[in-house]
Amino acid sequence: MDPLSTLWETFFDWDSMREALPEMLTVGLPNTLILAVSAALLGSVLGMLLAIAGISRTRWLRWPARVYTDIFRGLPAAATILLIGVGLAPLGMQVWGPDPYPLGILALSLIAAAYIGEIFRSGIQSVEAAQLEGARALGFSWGEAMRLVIVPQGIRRVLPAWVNQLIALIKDSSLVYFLGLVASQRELFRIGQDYAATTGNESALLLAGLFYLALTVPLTHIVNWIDRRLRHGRPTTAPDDDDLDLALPGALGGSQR
Amino acid sequence: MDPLSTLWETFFDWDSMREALPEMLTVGLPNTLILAVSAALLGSVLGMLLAIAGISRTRWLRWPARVYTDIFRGLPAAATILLIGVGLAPLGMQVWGPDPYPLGILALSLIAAAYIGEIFRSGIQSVEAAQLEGARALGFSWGEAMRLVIVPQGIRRVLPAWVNQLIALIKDSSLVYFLGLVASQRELFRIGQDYAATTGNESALLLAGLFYLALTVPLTHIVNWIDRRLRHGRPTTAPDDDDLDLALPGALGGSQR
Amino acid sequence: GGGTSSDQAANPYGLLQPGVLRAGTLTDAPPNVYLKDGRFTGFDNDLLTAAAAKIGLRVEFVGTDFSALLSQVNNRKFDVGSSSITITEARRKTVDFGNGYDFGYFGLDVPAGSSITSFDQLTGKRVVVVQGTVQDDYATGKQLNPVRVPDYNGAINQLKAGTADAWIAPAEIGDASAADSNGKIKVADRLLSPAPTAYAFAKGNDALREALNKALDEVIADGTWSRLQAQYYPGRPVPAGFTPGSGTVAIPAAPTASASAYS
Amino acid sequence: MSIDTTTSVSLSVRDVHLAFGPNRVLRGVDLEVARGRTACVIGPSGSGKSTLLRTINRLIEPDRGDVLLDGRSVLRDDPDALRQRVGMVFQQFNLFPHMSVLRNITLALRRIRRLSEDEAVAVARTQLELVGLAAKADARPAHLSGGQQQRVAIARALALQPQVMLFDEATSALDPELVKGVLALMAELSAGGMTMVVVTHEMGFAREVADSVAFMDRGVVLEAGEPAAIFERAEHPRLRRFLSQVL
Amino acid sequence: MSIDTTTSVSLSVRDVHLAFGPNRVLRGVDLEVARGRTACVIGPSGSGKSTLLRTINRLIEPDRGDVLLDGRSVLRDDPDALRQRVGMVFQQFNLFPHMSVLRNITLALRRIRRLSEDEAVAVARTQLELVGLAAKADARPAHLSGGQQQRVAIARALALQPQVMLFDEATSALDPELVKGVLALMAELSAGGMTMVVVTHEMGFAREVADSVAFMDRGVVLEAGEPAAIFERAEHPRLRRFLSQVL
Ligand SMILES: Nc1ncnc2c1ncn2[C@@H]1O[C@H](COP(=O)(O)OP(=O)(O)OP(=O)(O)O)[C@@H](O)[C@H]1O
Ligand SMILES: Nc1ncnc2c1ncn2[C@@H]1O[C@H](COP(=O)(O)OP(=O)(O)OP(=O)(O)O)[C@@H](O)[C@H]1O
Ligand SMILES: [Mg+2]
Ligand SMILES: [Mg+2]
Repeated sequence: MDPLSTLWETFFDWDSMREALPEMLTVGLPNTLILAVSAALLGSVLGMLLAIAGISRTRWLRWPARVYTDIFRGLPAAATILLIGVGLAPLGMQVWGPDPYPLGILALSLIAAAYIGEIFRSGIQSVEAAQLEGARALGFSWGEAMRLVIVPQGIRRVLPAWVNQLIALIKDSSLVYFLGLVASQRELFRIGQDYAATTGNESALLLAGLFYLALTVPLTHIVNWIDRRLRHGRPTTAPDDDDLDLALPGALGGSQR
Repeated sequence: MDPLSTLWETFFDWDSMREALPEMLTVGLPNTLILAVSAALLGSVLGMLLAIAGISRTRWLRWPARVYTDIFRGLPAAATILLIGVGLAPLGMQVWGPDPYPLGILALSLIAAAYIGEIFRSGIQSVEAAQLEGARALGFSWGEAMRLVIVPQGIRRVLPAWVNQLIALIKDSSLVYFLGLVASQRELFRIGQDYAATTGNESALLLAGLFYLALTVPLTHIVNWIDRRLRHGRPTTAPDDDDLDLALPGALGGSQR
Repeated sequence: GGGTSSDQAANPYGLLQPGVLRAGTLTDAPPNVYLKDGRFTGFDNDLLTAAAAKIGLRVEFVGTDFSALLSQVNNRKFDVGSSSITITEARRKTVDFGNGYDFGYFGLDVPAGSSITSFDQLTGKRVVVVQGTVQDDYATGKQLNPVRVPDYNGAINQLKAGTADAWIAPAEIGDASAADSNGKIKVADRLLSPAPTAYAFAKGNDALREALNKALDEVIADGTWSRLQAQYYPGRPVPAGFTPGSGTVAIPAAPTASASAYS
Repeated sequence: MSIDTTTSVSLSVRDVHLAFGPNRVLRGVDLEVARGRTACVIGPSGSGKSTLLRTINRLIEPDRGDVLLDGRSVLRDDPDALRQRVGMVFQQFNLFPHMSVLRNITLALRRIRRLSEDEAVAVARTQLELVGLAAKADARPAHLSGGQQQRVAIARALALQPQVMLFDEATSALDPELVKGVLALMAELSAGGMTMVVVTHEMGFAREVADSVAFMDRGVVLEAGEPAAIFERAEHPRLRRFLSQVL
Repeated sequence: MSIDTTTSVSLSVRDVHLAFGPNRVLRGVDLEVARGRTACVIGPSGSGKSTLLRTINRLIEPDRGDVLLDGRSVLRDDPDALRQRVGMVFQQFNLFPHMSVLRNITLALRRIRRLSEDEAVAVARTQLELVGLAAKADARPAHLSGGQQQRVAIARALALQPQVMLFDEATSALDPELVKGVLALMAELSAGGMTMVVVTHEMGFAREVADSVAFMDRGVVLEAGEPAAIFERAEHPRLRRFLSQVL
């Protein structure tokens, strides 16, 4: 057998994929979604709080946010998940039994929050000081000005980077595996990995990748679409002039050079 | 024994840590640095190209960038590394022998570029169109205007998010393991994991985490410091007034409310 | 790789590097395969080193993840896979196996206060296994719906935290873990593993496979196999039905006596 | 515009000092504006006019000195409550680029004045009508001309019906017709009892609109008085030189 | 300023049309400026003045019509080369906020004019001196007053010694003294052979500076001619109404 066809078989063996498909659809996909969606929600909310704390002038907010971010971003995800999963397991056992998901989601959220916090912070800090002045001169409190004027502008600027983190989260959801999963709790990657381990063929892993793509590509494009809509106010038929080399957002209409 | 001391033993066993320390220092640290630094450089350069292509008005640049980003961000890192590591192995074998580092660095860079590209893109797109007009009116070509005026402003806005990705990269460097490492090629996480496996407790893993912190925390603070310097032009003694609740960058001096 | 006759002569086994046997293994699965003091060791790896020496090859070990091991063997990134790989039908589709060289006992570890005393009592219990191991195969085959963890530490953590009722471990690991647990974990039962383990080769790499099979018989005959058994599995008897290698060589007696625990 | 004259207030700025680092921008500014009156502040570029306006509504806290509304120091009050009474139009407009023109105006009406959506939109449309921009209600600020942006900024501030208005170069981007319009609007507001401080470098405008004029130079008010006195009988040589340059 | 008169050029705008979506902003604009002369464009807010300037240096491509320098269409040339000959001062200044004032000016000198660092700094300092901002060379634009920013924008454009200058409300944030200063500067430039188009709503300024005046309304030039003719003998009723509002 020539090397190329061996390679092909290793990653693109349709039979292996077909075999793994039903389990991925019925078990892996829902589990990945549960983990990723809950952690994305919780992580984004926590991330926003961290971002706000991180730009506060009160060092009693700024420093804890900094330390939190440094630690949860710096430690290997596996170690964090283990620390939380093992450390809080006795507590978790009493509250919801041996299910590793609640603690797994908690750990994933705490990690994601550290990253998302930095993304939001960079967006918010990039909004001109004049905007805050404008809002405060109208009589808005600092909090309202942030919420209504600064944060919305800041977040929009970093939506693509935020999507990065959501995608990373979808993939990191496979790390709950460190807490021990029964067969029905395995998510996409784990199922792919198990097939790879039992057959020695990586096609199921690639199939998991295709599932990821089926989740992440639409996510990216939906957010990009929202992004564009927010930038331009209402749906505009974006000019697509191949002879023009510039497409900055908010660029004046007409054709520019 | 109570759960707390179990936790303590599992993660904070000084003997295990002391045992792993020399190897982490002499083998793991340099390897992690080699992998992460090379991939960070290559990934950031590729990411910049992707970002520029992604905002181009030429769909022949925009679409390939989009597809590239979607795929390399969407696939599980393990699958991408294996695909590249195994797929290009025959080629690599001829050029540099069985060393998995070159292909590992390539794969890590290609993945990182997809993420970094989106981060840079969001930063660049957040720069007002008026800035491009200002630069082009002076006679700068589109490329020069981007390079000298738009990109520098855009990148500065997303430096914290970029640091996110560098940190992720330091940690993802452990994935080259999938390509097969001889003992002297192992990086921090692998060494921690191996000690954890042979000693039966996770302390060495936590030690690897501490090494990560020792890399990522200074990185974060150096970049934040550069960020602040760039924002304000020259070093200013940042006011740290606890009774004030606002610290937007570029905010007017004096004390604001 | 080219196919000129001089190549053939210099590199009769079609190795990546003539004279060097590149073996894919794991770094974190003692006592079978692991890394200690910067050296790859464990029963399987030491045996492989001895066998390779018989045909004039130096072994270079590389550690990887089990899920990535066999595919890289098949793609000839590694000449051989050595990681207590149990021969299964599914894996035969990807790689070829040499002759079996080892067997295993399962140990059943339970928390100190547990009422479980044998493998028969596991139905309906939360049983933990390390993913992809023979124990995993066994538990899954028995419809035990096991909790899978990535490594032994994960399993021990589960028992200690009380999130699992029992752990099916390789007997030696189970014993050691119970001994190290300050009385929190005890060994409840033992069982002989059904399938032998073997080295994996790329499909069609028959020259190497057959050469190593022959070398394996030699290291069994010269007592290396028995010595390594005694070194890594002290006190573990060889079960009656098991014959390592081609089955045509006699096994010299192990240097130490067998323990009665294995009944 | 229906501002109750009983709510109109007087404004005093007393010896206000402010430095940006080593740059002493305000060096003891005094300014008195009686209830319902309009004071114009003129002076060279960089003399501290915009900075003075910012200290009045406490966007910047003065290093020293005091600002009084009806004799009561604002420095001890809640700054948010203060700013709800003191409207401001910025030299650079500071419109919110991510909102339509209409929402730029309704945002504060709804969130601060607590009007319903419908009420807020009605008020905003009235204001836009007043500045001749009813047609641009749904546009984003970036799609407006300079003068249109300035008018939105004026409409946004006036919609909140403040007691005191601070205009920073409120007509710098407006053509003569619009300047006339804004002038008429301000006369009306002033008649309605609103107290105003207007920074301007258009002397014709100052002469028309002001009840009093203050001339600032390098962070101090060099001379202040009735427009006639300032423009025709200026005493300070610096002011005379300044006025001699008017086209 | 040492602009060689032999390099001065004439400017013609011919029947330029431009629409932003449904909004037809320019609807057939014609404008002629002879070599070394200054044309002022006046007109109500939103009439398309800024947009017209942008089409002249091709920041926006017209939908129809042509722009000629010395009778040669610019639409067929390299736009970058064109813009090196045509300087522009924006209504909103468009300074680069991440650079010091000095670097705002030296950037193009070094990268486009290919001056050495030292030469560029020398030229920039001379220009800053000219607009009275030598002391602010190291400040960031955000730390400048409105008038200071505008002067930096003027200095930045002039430092490149273009053949044609487009000023969009070049004095809107300047006090009367500075306006006089800019006027003097422009007279000098004009004497040096520079061709200029100045959008302004200060009629006094237009009268002083212009060799010819064009009145724009709703995307067309309604009337154009000598300043005296326009300001004293305006024919079009719309222009008369417009001028009647000047304070
Ligand atoms: N990017 C844009 N997208 C859509 N419409 C625009 C855009 N820029 C300007 N306009 C519209 O074009 C018209 C002319 O704008 P322009 O800026 O040329 O006016 P102007 O004559 O310079 O006015 P002003 O004196 O107020 O600066 C205005 O109605 C404006 O709303
Ligand atoms: N945020 C700041 N940091 C440092 N200096 C500043 C800042 N803002 C303003 N300044 C300086 O303070 C001085 C006064 O500025 P201000 O904006 O009050 O002037 P102004 O009188 O409004 O001028 P203009 O008529 O040009 O708008 C100027 O020299 C300016 O450079
Ligand atoms: Mg000002
Ligand atoms: Mg304009």
